[in-house]
Amino acid sequence: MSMRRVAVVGAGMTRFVRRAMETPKELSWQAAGMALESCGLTLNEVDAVCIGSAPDAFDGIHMKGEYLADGSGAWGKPVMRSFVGGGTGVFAAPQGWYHVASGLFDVVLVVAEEKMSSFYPHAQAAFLTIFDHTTERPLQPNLLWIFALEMNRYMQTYGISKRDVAQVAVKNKRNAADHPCSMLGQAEITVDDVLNSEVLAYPVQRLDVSPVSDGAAALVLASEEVAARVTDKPVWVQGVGWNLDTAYWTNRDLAYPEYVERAARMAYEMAGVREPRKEIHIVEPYDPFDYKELHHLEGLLLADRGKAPEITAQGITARDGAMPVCPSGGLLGVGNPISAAGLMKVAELFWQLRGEAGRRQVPGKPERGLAQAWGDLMQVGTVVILGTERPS
Amino acid sequence: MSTCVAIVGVGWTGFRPVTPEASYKELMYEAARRAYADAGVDPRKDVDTFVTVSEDFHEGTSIFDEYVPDQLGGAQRPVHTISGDGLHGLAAAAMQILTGRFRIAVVEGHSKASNILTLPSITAYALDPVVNRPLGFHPVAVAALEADAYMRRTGATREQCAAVVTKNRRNALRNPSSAYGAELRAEEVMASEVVASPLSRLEISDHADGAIAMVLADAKSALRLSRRPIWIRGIGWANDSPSLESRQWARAAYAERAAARAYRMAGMADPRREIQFAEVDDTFAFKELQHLEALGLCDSGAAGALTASGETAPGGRLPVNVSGGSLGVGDLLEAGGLARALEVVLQLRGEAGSRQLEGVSVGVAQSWRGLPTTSGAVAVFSSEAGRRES
Amino acid sequence: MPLEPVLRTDRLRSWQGEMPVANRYSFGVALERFFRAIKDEGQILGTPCARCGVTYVPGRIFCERCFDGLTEWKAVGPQGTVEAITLLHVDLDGSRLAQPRLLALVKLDGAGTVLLHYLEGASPGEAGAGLRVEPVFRPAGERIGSILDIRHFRPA
Amino acid sequence: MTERISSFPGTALGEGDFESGRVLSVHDRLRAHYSWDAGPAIGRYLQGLKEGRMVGVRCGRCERTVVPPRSFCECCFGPMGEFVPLADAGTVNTFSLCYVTWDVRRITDPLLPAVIDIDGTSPPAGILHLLGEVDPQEIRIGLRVRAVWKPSEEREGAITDIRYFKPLDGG
Repeated sequence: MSMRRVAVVGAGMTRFVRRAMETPKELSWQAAGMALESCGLTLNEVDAVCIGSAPDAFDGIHMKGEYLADGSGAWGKPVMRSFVGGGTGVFAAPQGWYHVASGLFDVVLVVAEEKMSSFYPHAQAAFLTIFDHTTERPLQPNLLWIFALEMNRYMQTYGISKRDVAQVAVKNKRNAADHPCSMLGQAEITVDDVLNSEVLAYPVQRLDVSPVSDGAAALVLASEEVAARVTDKPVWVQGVGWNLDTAYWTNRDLAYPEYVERAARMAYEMAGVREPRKEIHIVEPYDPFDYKELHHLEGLLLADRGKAPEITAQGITARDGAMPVCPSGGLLGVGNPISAAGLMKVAELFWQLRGEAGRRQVPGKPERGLAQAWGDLMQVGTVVILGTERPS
Repeated sequence: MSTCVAIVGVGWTGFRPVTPEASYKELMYEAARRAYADAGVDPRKDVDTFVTVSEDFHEGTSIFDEYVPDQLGGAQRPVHTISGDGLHGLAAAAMQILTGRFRIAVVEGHSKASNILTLPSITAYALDPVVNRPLGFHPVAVAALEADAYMRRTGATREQCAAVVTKNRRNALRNPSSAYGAELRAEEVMASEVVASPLSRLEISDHADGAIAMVLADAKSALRLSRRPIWIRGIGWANDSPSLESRQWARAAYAERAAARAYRMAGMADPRREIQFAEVDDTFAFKELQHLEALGLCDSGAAGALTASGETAPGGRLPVNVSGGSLGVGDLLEAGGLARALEVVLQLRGEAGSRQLEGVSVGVAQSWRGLPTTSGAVAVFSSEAGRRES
Repeated sequence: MPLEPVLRTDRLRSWQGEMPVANRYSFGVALERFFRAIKDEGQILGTPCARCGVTYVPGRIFCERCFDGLTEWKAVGPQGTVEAITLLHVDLDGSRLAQPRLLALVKLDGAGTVLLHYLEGASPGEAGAGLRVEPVFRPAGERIGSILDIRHFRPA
Repeated sequence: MTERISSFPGTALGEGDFESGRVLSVHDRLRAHYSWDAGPAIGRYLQGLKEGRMVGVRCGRCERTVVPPRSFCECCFGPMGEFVPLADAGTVNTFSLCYVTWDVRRITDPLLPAVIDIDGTSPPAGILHLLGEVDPQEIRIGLRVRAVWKPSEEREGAITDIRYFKPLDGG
């Protein structure tokens, strides 16, 4: 039985900023409206809406998906909000995919929004409540802990240095200098800048970390019939994958993200990708911290375990390298309004694969790209593979 | 693309006002274990995808998605959360199967409402922070205003709303899983303390704890796994405006739209003739009336009289909330829609015990996400596969 | 040697805690303009959508029905008509209010939507849909840009 | 598409815009209190902590002992209810020196969070806790540590009944 093909036909996003004037609804409308306009569709033609948004604590609204519904174009329409922590933004695309591929809908608007600045005084404090309320929260943990603990384990296991890791921050913040929505693009940043930045939680330093941000991003997904009508450059959803590991994160080996590998294998199988290192031309892995890009390249089977720093040092992951990684500038450079940042990565693939990425365009006409996000308690992998070739 | 989806296993805990002996994890584990045993599947091998429904502030945990996989058998498998009602989760699972990429899916919803000490304050945090929240009112006022608008438009009476309460609390006496079965008189309901006029205390569902899990399968797997698969013939969901300012106050527009979608998918031209019984949201007594009308199961404004005449009682022409509904079973937060669906499945399987309806083959379940939302879902179930074009 | 499980009610435990969530909300593009007008001019502004024929109050930057951007602002009210009403007896903590309060949905003249607010000066028995009402603003110097700059509505 | 768009929406504000009142804003605080039922597994864990010992749980089918305890085995999905005492010693699996508190205050003496694999678990299963009585520069992965308990009269059946873990003699 052949599956219903699903294409991305439009994308939009807001600037990512530290504090947005706009309400969460207004940000959503701006991104969603742009996505529709980009493919010449009207709200009337949208059959259903998928919302991705991370914890309610940030925007400060209980049942945030309901609140966001009108700004996301869901007035009178079927709407669902999916939620897998930091993995949400990329997952929104597979969620939209299954809406269309099920045959129930032809045009689905996918909207991801986050307004972290609404958490006052500082969004980081919201992360206390992601830990187990009885066995962990009394220790007053913060988000830096889990990143620092994972990064340390990863570096120690494979003998990776801080300098190796800092290259990623430099690459992405430089790439982001070419992104019109970026809040942290820095064309001149150096590895020493990263290594000399404030130590927050050894081994994590300030420039290893993506910033708290506000913003929204949106995609329009369509059935093959609609795609043929509205665009001559559809970008196809070739593969989707997601995987959730155990909640008992202290019982896992943090050196390797097995859940990312499982999610990637699910997506590769669907996309018919047998040799990902040859067949994936452009990668947007999740990079809220610089080491995460390395960790995820390994989990995605795009680098050997412990070897992602090497291919980074060799320039393979540079925008003009053999396998460009985070040509958008990633979360480290563009900003990290959690779910919006994830969906921004999928939008970047869309623009790159259509040759519309402007100054960020990677050379050589890429035909297939992969976006990935990660979240929960270092626990979930979400993957989408887009390509210019129509799936068989 | 697969053409049909069936429910092949259901599992649930009893629904109780409090459950001090178990954490949410044990509740979920119990429901899941029972569902897998019912379906004859091993979650570690046979299930392709898992869906849970939850809201962070109901759990007291940000990114509650983190804490769901282990007790469902879903660790290192595709699992995702929908911040919605159980019927939204059911739809998400069904859509995945309809893609043809998944054969067996699991959906889970639960309530640990007894663990939430400040629910009204939390519900109020769903209101617009600039336009509404500074007024500082208890969110039950939103339901009361809606009841006032609905009753004015339709002429539904307080007596008719009280009849919903007495019926559902009585029905719950025959449901061993329910928390609030009771024989009440309509006068008692109307004489109970006014919370926000026209709503009195006994017209408002009390919360209960519990968990529900369901196993869904594509047609081929369903026929292999189950002697009595229950088919999802149609499913729809929709929102009206979330804003208090621009929503429709006198009618449940979300339920009308969701029902239209579900009926269209089911190929139902005349739901009133084809649907034999209904499980609808009755978080507030008037909601049952409003929802029956939105589902097109009676004329607009006729649900009150229909109820008062006994036609929606178990022996009537259109039995409604034979389970006891939220008023009788307990308000289960995100699991509410699954509780409605559970009763439809049990009735269609002929496993509803002393409340079993005679000769039923088609039923409908409907949910509302509760205050202050305008979000709802509708699912039509049948014990016969039927056909589904498109 | 295995330990005794917890199978006695005197050993059951629950763990108490809270979600420490504090927020600061910017009003956004539309509500900034809306509440400035109340604060500075004592005016209630709406935004009509020409396509859908709905005037949103408070004004918005987009129409939820057609997604058009809304840029025209116009004054509505100040008088309006009650569409629904409730006498609320409970406070957010579940306690009974010492003095129950009337809350009403008010459709201001010229508006396509309603505003939820308190109603004072009407007896619960008489107040209901159809009642003509008007806003009672705080004195200009006390207004801060808030829905509470309208103290309440009262019979017109 | 991005090449065709010259300006993107989204208006950046500075903290000063709020403080000066140039833009309107409103504060609110969620009142969300809970009493989370512990259930049999975490209930047994808390009881053990009150008694001054670590408690794990064993899955006979998978021949696996883990901590914190749970009522189900996430590997085989069988029930787990065989609670076993564990040593209050273990090995640092990973650690950090954290100069920021949970509510984002800077501190000069770092907090020392660590994942500590508890002796007697299989495969190594750890818990999140803090290290203490140690020079931060001396901490390394593989360090052997032991729990430092509050006096029994101060223990309430909480993870904080262990003050922290400190290096075993000889580390």
